Amino acid sequence: MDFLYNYIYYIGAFGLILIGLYILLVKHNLIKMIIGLSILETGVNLFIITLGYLDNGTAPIFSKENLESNMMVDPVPQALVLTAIVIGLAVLALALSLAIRLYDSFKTLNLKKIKEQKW
Amino acid sequence: MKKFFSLILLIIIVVGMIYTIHQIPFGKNQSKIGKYFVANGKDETGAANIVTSVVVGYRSFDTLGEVTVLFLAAIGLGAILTTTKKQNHDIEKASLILNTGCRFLFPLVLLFSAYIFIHGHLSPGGGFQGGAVVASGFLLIYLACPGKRINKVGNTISESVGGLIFIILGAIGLFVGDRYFLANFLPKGELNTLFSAGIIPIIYIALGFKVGSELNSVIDKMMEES
Amino acid sequence: MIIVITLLVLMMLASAITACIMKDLISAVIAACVVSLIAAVLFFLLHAPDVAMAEASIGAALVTAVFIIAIKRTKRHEE
Amino acid sequence: MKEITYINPVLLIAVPLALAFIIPILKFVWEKSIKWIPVAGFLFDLIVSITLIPIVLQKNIIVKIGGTTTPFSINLVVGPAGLLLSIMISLAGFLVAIYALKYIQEGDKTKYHILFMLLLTGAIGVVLTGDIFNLFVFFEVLCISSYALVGYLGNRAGIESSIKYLIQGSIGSSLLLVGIGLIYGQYGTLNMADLAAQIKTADSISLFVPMFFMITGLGIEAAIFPLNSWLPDAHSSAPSSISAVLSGIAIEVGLYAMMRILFTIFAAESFMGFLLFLGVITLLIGEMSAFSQNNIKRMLAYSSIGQIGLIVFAFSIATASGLSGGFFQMISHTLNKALLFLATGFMIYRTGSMEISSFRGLGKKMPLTALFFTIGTFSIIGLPPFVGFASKFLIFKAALAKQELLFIILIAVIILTTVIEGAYFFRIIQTLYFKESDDKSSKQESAITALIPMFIFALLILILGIYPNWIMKFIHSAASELLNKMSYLRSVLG
Amino acid sequence: MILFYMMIFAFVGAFLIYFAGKSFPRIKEILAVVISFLLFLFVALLYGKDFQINYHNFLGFHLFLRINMFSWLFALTITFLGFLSIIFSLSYMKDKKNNAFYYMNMLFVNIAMLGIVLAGDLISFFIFWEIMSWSTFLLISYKKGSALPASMKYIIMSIIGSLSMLIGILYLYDLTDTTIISQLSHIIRFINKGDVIFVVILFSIAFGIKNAVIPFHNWLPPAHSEAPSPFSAILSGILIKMGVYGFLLLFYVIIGLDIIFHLTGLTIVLNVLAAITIIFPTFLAILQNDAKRLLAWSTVAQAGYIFMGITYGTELSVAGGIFHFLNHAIFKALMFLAVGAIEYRTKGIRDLNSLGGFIKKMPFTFAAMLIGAMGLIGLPLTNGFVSKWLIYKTLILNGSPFLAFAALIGTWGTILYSYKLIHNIFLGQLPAKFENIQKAPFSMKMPMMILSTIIIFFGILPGIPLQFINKIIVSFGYHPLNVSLFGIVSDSGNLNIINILAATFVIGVLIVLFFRSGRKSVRVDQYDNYAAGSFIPKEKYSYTNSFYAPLDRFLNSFLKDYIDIFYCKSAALIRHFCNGIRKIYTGYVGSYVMYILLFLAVLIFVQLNWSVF
Repeated sequence: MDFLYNYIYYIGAFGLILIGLYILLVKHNLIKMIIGLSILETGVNLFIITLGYLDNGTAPIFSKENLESNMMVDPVPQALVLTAIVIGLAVLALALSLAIRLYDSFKTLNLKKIKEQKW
Repeated sequence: MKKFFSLILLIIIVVGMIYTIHQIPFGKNQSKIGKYFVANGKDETGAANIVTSVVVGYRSFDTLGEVTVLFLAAIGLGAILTTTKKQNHDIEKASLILNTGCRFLFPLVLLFSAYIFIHGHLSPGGGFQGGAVVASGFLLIYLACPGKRINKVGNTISESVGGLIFIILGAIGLFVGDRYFLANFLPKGELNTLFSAGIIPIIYIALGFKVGSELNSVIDKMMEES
Repeated sequence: MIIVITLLVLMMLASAITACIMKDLISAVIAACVVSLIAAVLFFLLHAPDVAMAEASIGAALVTAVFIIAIKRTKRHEE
Repeated sequence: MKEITYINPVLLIAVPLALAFIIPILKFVWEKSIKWIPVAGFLFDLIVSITLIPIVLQKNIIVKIGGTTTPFSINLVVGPAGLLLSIMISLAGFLVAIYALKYIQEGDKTKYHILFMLLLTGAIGVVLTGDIFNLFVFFEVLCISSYALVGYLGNRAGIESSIKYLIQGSIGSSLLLVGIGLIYGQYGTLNMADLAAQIKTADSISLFVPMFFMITGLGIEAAIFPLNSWLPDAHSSAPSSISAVLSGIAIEVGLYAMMRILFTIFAAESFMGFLLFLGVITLLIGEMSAFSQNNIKRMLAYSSIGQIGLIVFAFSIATASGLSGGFFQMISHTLNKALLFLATGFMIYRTGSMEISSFRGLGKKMPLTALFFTIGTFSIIGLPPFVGFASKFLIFKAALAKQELLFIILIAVIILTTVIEGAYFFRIIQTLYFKESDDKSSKQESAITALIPMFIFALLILILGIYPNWIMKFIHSAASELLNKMSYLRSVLG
Repeated sequence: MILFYMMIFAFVGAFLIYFAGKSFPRIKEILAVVISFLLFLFVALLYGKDFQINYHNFLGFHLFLRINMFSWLFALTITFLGFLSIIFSLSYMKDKKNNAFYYMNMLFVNIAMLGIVLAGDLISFFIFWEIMSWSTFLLISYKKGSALPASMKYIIMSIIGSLSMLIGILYLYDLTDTTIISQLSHIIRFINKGDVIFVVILFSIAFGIKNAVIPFHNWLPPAHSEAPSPFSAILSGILIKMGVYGFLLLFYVIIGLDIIFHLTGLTIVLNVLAAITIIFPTFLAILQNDAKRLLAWSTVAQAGYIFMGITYGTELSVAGGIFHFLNHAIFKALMFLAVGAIEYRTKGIRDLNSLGGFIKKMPFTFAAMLIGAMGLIGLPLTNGFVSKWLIYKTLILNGSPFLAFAALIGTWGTILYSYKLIHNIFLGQLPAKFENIQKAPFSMKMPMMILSTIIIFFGILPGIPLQFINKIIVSFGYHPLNVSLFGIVSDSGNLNIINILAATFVIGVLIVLFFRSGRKSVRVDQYDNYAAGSFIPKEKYSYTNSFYAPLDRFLNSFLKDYIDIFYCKSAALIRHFCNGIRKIYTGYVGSYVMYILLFLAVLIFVQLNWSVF
């Protein structure tokens, strides 16, 4: 139980990173690879948030009731992840638009068949 | 074979990470800067939501970069997609229920998003989340009424002006008070009230508009193609 | 509580694997969307409501929409 | 001591950003002026950067952003090294923007100019920032705009290269982010100086793993050997003005970021020996791959890999003179490669082909362009009196000053690569001047707006080649800033 | 500062030619002649000066220009030959299109060589060396077509050489903390032998490549034969002698007599190389059918003599080497110019088998070529005789019979190929298509005339150049030779041209008398004869075809340029390998991702397992 408590989030995050990278390594459909990227990014975000967790902590927001500051979880990873999520969205959108254009030009999304640029 | 090899590689990488994780016990960790922000954030910036005070206050330069990234994505998407030749699709009409439902929901979604980014310094949420909600509202309309398009000029202007407000507010900070970029030069106000936290709500509102219109233009460009 | 979290994580990983093996890209995207959604829940459980909101609205909703638009425009099935 | 007033260096980033944000509005108001905006923006940056030189030579400028207390808010640390690169970036940006006035004819020009500006602004952000996550954000600005610009022309090659670049680049950013996360988890701070103060030197595995992650992430943009597969595709498919910037600026900025992290944060001297080999291998692979290319832009791209390898080698010597050599080589590579790509751009534009064999007789048809191209090639091979000689000279000198057998062997390898380099570059020169072309059409010189930047680059190559001493003081202080961890710490943390 | 201003003036002049040539076509030729003449004049006026100046500061190195007797002699030769070949170019280049480019590079080469000999420190030596390399490259490629691979070969060899020299310079700098030649010569004795040998090897690669010592000679024959003829003259006459200058500088000025000849094995190796360089190219020269390629191989062989002279290391041999450098510059330039004149008039034909009988059409050129060939062979009363005499004598006196024998064989071979050259071009039958050939123009004749005069002049009065050479070897630390106006006086035998003159005169008179006493020759028409009732085809009849056929057949089977073949094979191998290496960029993203993760995983794995970093 203790082990689970300590590691379950890390397991989730590393699992996502592993699966994302695995998709990127093995799959050759472009959309699939982009899905892999998105999973990878989610994993990284989860990992960073996990770093800032505090046992029995509260969200880093002061309200009328909660003015106690020393049990708040670390706000910095949250700020970082907020940024990272948006950046991830930007990259994904760009990647998908490129995928559309790629399909227009090559009529396939199989990257094994798209090898004009090599050597 | 390749899959097996890939798995071995990935497992090595993960093992490396696990070794490092041992240094970071879960749930015990409170970082130096995190402690500082939690302790002093509300006094220095006046925002009740410490994440907001970090995102728009201490680390607002990151946020500027982040907004730029989003801007870039919208622009880059446009640059890449404009060069395609337009194809004619027969537009499928959505059902009446969906249509009406969306039209009904749309103002509510916008209102909600406005709430989110106006109260960014008080409660969870802020410019990004609000902007994303705006975009999903427009997405609803796109799905429900396939012919409808956003006003490009208005969208572009709100996109640009949002970014400009951010930078100009930052630059004003160079001339007042402590003279640093993105200084919070307005009065902090009382904690947990709407008019508090100086420039943070203004920036977040500008960001809300900017992010919303950028995401809109992203969706617009993508939809234009389909 | 810990059981719930464990289940959530396992579900998340399972849907990630589903996203990996699905030949139908729309299904894969939906699975990825589920990953994001569960991640958002986990964010919330980790006391990060801001991030949870962002992940839910951006990661789960917008990204999925963009994916689906792109798949509509290209090919639905992996080859 | 009297406080000297200077222009706040944050404007180096803020002004181009603001200008980039204005451009979409300008499109509705005054469309003609758009293409001058990058010119104006980078001219501003250039002037501001140059005025900062005398101040920075005395002490680093610490710019506080979003807060006054140092490790908690973001800093820009404008030291000699950062300023040197920022000058190079704004110089290249300024000249390439002038070049693009006429060169960019297709696609959505407004978007081109925005992307171009943001690309270089991101680069300036990367070199000036003193915060590790801020570095990541600006790195993303740099990367995403380059993805978009590589695919800007919308042709098959561009789209294919762009998507490949994007996939590798995003993996790199994710790895970088993981590395940042691992570091943050252990030390609870993101400020580079603060991190450096807590990490005396990299010794335990828990430090090495984040370091490897960050090196891999940054190494992808820096195009170190096994991580550089995107480079030949991307650089050869982008519009030539962009290739000039990507080759001349982007990879060097990536390398600078990597070196900054290695030297300042981790102080990983034991790792430098490995980088030494990596640099030489990169050099070897790049030059060997370039050797039998027929596509000129691809050849230049591979040559960039080689040059980056040389810079990595120079930095990994990890002495003051080695770092000076590395910085000098960066400058020389920026000038050379930008010039070569710009000249190539118009040569391709006129002949309509990237095959080297189609450039026959261009020495007659576009004499000035060909002359500038020749100067660029001579310089990049390292022939005196051009700037490439000075930089290679410094690197050799620094390597030999170590007086170890290892360095002599590595230098022998470098000589081999230089010979290969000479072989393929001189082949182009022969094609330009000494092969008759089939068609006898008259002169078709490049546009004057393209010739001016080329001329300035060529002039700089020549002047810096003859009088390298003029910038040596600056380069020395840049090198000692990068090498000397403690002075960096003191300047930031007070 | 006069030296510095001179260099600046020359560089500015070179650029001026290029840009003036664009707008005023005529002026560039005048400018080129005037500038090269002024350079010659400047250098000549510097006679006897000995000083050095610091003209520039390059990356913390002080760059010096320096003049003394040693560099003065070389500088004078350079500017003189440069001037003559530019005059020769006036008509040679008349109908070429962008000859402004040619003249500019021609001046560049001259200035760069001037810079090399005037350099007072190794850095500026290297800089000028490189400028010389690339401008030579541009000039060799000038004639396009088959010149391109030739210049490619040249520049690649040249880069290898110059880079190894750069390493040598920097290595030396690390040991001694200086690059200034005059200081180096003092400090060098404190360095251990191993380092000195290492430096010598590095420099020898560079100088050996320029000087075409045997394992590095393969660039020379194609480059010489494909370059424009006036430039071939410079190339063969002085440019490759920059290697000689370098060797002299390294051995005698920098390292010094007392060290260099105590390095065991070094001189033996160099001498053997020199002997091979004499024999092997001589016989290759005999086999050539291209006039310029023949001369090119002959240049390699003669460079071997010079190399032999300067590496042998006695007063006589060094003096002989330097003198032979001077002589070779003169007569080889003359021969290249003569061939150039033929080439100019025949519109580019250099194939020996299709020429012949030009003695009637171009008598002046024939005379020049004859004198040049005599000098090359080393007949008495020409300058070549004296220098070869010096070298032979020292070889025999100091008990090196094998080297002397090699030199002798070289001379026999020289006779064979010189005769082949003269015979195939000027004697025999005139092919019908050259019936209307004209004499060489004046601007070609003038340099040839001057050079021929000098050959005879130095041949009769060797004392004049030997005076200068004497001063040089004294500055190297040798005892002075006892030189008189007509020869050399030494313990083991004197050389006196007066005696030889008398003997030659007597023999000449005897020969004339002998021929006068015989029957008169009868002239018949070329085609007026039969062979078994049928006409002999015209081509068969011209007996200049396959001149040394038996020798050819004998040598051809086993005398090839194996070294060149080796280089070409290894270049092809490298090319093949390079082509293979770039296949790692497969074009498939999956493999690229694999590289990235492999890199990361290997780093982590290595560190986890072995903690190497």
